Amino acid sequence: MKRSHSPIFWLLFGAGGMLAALLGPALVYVTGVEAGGGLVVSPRAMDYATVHAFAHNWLGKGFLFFVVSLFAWHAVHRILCSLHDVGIHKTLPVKFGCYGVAAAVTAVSAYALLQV
Amino acid sequence: MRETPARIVEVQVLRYRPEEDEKPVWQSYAVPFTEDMSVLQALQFIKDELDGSLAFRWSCRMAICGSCGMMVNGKPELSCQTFVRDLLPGPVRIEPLAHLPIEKDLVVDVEPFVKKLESIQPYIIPKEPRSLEQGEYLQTPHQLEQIEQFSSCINCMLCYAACPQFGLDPQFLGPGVLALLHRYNADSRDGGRAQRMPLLNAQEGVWSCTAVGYCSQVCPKHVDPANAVNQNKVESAKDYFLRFLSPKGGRA
Amino acid sequence: MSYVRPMAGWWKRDPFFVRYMARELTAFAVLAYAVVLAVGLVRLAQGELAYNGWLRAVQSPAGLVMHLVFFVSFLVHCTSWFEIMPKTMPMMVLGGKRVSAAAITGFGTGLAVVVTLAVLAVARWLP
Amino acid sequence: MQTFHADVAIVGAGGAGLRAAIAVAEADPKLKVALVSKVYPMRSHTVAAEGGAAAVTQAHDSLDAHFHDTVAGGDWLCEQDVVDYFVGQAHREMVQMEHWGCPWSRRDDGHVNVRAFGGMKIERTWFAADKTGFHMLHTLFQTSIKYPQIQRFDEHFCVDLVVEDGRVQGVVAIDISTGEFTLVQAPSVIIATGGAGRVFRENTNGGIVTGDGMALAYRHGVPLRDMEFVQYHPTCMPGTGLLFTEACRGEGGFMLNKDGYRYLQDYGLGPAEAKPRNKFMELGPRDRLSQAYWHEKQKGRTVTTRHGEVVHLDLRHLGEARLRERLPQIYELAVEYLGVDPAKEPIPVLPAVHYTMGGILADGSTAAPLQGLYSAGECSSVGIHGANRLGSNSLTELLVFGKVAGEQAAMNAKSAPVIDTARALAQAEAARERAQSLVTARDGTERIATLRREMAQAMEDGCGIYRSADSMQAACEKLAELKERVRNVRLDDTSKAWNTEWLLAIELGYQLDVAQAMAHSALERRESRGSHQRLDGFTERDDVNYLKHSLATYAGADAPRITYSEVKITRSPPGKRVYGAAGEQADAERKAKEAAHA
Ligand SMILES: Cc1cc2nc3c(=O)[nH]c(=O)nc-3n(C[C@H](O)[C@H](O)[C@H](O)COP(=O)(O)OP(=O)(O)OC[C@H]3O[C@@H](n4cnc5c(N)ncnc54)[C@H](O)[C@@H]3O)c2cc1C
Ligand code: SF4
Ligand code: F3S
Ligand code: FES
Repeated sequence: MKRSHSPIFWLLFGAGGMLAALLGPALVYVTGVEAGGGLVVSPRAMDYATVHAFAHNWLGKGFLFFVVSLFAWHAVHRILCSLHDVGIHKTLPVKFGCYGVAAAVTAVSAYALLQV
Repeated sequence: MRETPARIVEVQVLRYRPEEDEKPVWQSYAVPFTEDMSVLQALQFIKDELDGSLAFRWSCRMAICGSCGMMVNGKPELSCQTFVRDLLPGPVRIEPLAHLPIEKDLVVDVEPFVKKLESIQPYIIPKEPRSLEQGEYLQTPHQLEQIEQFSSCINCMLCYAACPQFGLDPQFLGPGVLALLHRYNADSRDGGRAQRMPLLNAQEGVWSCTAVGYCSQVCPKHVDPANAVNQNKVESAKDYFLRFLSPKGGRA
Repeated sequence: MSYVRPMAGWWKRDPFFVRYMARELTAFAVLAYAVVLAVGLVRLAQGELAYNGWLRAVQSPAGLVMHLVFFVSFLVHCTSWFEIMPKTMPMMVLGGKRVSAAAITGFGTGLAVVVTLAVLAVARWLP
Repeated sequence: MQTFHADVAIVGAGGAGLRAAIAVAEADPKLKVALVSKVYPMRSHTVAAEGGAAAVTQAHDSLDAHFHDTVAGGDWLCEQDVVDYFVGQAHREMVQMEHWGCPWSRRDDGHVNVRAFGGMKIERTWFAADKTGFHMLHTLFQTSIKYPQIQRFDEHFCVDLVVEDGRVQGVVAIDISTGEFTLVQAPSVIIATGGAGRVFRENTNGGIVTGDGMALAYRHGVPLRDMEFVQYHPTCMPGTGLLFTEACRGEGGFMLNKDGYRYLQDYGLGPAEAKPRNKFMELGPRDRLSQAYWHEKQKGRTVTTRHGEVVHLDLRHLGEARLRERLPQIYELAVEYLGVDPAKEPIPVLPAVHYTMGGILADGSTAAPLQGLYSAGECSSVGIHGANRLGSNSLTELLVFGKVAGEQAAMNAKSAPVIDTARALAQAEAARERAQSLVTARDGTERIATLRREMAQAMEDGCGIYRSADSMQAACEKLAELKERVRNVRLDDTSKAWNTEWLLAIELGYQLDVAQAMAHSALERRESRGSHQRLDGFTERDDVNYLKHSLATYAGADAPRITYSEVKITRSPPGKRVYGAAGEQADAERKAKEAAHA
């Protein structure tokens, strides 16, 4: 039987999934649900100054890069499987489409972070 | 000790007679119900008294031979271990195991499963040879525990009826066979891992599994095949990346 | 000779499958959220004005609703992720006893709670 | 008709058939094996064996002790030279199973563990939790996959043997999934089709245990030996007959009557002690325990339930943890099928038919008196069980004699003359026509299930734990009537693929023949020995007239002919068969005598 290349994508899927499970709810809460702050989080949390400072720092850059790109890789791998589940099978174009989105998100966020 | 039947239960059976039916049809039977009647006994009543042409497999009646799996009210079950009293008031709906080709009535095609089972080298490939005169290999209870659960598989294929990924791709080795493969790989006496790795590594090996997990839920013997499949994804991934480093992992 | 039943609509057949599909669908929220963040990063790189525009969009009613959907999806993802975790791990023995599936799930979920509280704490009492 | 040429054809892929197949493959890799089974190998009834397999293992045990337990257990109707061979090979076969991967239960030091079993003086029963047969069967099946020369014919139902020039030349089988016929030509045939317990009403056996192979050989003139000896297992589930393994008692379970009294002490098995002691009380042999139940029932000291009179198997004092570790399957069976939690309540049990001691006449090397034919396993009477089998001897028998049968068949195949294909084919065609006429005859009126039920009831009434001439005579007459009526069966199913009703009809024919051999052998044995106990003036063992094997020879529509043959006694002259304290004393006396001799 032919060796599958799934391990590459599966590892990205797993890492992103773990990150999303541990950090996801809190991040969504801070960056979206309560982006204005006041209730639980500080009103300054999503200020340009705060966020810029965070993204300027190399540790911060790394964190943001991994979160954004791994979330994307996690998600597209799962979506690819779901498409298979509903009868859209993993042909080359479908795979390119899915993984392409994650690659784009990765590239864009890397580029943006380098600019900050 | 024939007791007077308390009541009649309707049993609906999905029937398929290859020599006359284009596709399966439902047929309904009235079965007198007794308190300790299993679904298998209900079918036996139908076959003995109402309709001798109904085909289904069974033998041990004690949930160990693995013959009598079928869908009971939509769930994969061993019919000898499923009791009509738990399904009242009915009707009880019985279908052949899902995802498997129907040969006749409740009889599904087992051959592809057996072929897969044969393909995984399901026997000890000794790590170190030992003659009979040297006696048994030593194996501690702890080492035994590593395989005991996975060696309890009765090949009933309920997990195949539970696994949609098998339904979508019948080439998938599937939970039961992969559990058995793991049982040998994890055996302290076995050294055949490298020979079995290519099977795990394939798309039809562990990589078709999307961790649905229903296989383990329906397994009547607590084999936990989902665990066997998914922990081997880690093994397969290691094999994928480390094959260039270690001489053993290298074979595709 | 033998008859193969169709698979169409299989995920509606069993409540277990419905739950599985719900779990898989969280991926769309995760992807969307990743894109929202990526856009945010681009806007951040473009300067304060651009970033504030993004932030306003996030805070708009539509943005809020969207994030509420994300939030619920992430919670579903989080619980289902740790629920399946025992299946992905080799047998673990602690003190001579096999670690139960419930313990593994409990540990993972507990860890997620701790991390969540930590993030919220940082966001509340910014340095 | 498909034809297939093999060197050895094996009918039956249970423990015995699989072990034989591997033995052929290992004897000579060039030999082709056809392994025919009406179910997939792992469904064979060996799968249901729970307790374990005996082999002398501990330092303070001896082959001699296993020999004496077996011979006395069989009430001296054993072939003693064969028993000697058997106990000598047992351990080696167990180790072989271990090397093949069988997950035997272990001691902390990594060695295989052994447990106590009924009628065995010293713990020597190897076990894999309480799923020993299951693990053995799957290990054998999976190991057999290693040998490409073993060609399996799964779900092929054997309908006849091909016999030409006084030699067996092959078998004819139906491919169940298509209804087509296959002729497997082979100069050696091994029958390994298991027991015949389902001719009785309440039994521990699977639906496939219908004595097919016995009937096949019998119809070709091979006598069935010692068929009157049918074992009742004392601890079975009321209603279904499902087994609670003897290991329940080996682990320390008690048998209680309705007053909570350990009644076995009243039947020469005492004294009652708190801890299990080998060959005492609950660890007495099965025939004695089943007989004790019968007496308790007569005395009104059993508990009346919906499914008849029961006694109690009490495991409560063992505690849930130990029960779950050592008897997990028993635990589940009790909870699921009976709604009884064995850690909290005693389990209701009663005796049910379990094992057929007799079978196809075989010499010590498994050969039948028909050139080229061998038999192994429960269908075979190689002579080690005598009038009562000891628990855990039978799984070992599958291995020891499965291997012998394989080796003998391999040897025979290499020297056998060439087979005449045309004549074999003609026979196979005739067999096909006979089988198919069951489906095509449309003017019948009898239902299979009715006949089967009447047969099982007749056997239970006539050849139960205790027997009398009247009851056995009645059974014989009923069987003769049923053999008439079975010709008038009408099937609902006339299709070809998966016509299981057709197979049931053929099986019923086999069962009636085997039942007749049992009932007539029983009627003719005018003594009580082992599992054959009479109430009508023949209540004692009679070594003068009946220290003999019975042989039932097929006589077509007529009743079988019953003759007798000598029992091979080498070193254990018939003694008193006693257990408990009396047994201990008898053992000591025997030892002293042997010492004096030496
Ligand atoms: C519930 C239970 C528990 C037991 N526990 C123990 C125990 O603890 N220890 C012990 O020593 N013994 C035990 N025994 C006894 C022992 O398990 C059996 O005697 C033994 O397994 C029989 O094995 P076998 O290979 O002879 O036959 P089986 O395993 O019954 O196999 C028979 C084979 O023949 C095939 N066959 C039959 N008829 C045909 C046909 N017409 N055409 C084609 N194929 C056919 C079947 O498909 C099957 O493959 C137990 C028995 C039972 C019922
Ligand atoms: S893993 Fe469980 S469900 Fe699957 S075949 Fe084995 S026993 Fe049956
Ligand atoms: S249900 Fe199927 S997808 Fe995997 S976890 Fe079980 S094999
Ligand atoms: S009949 Fe054997 S598992 Fe149900």
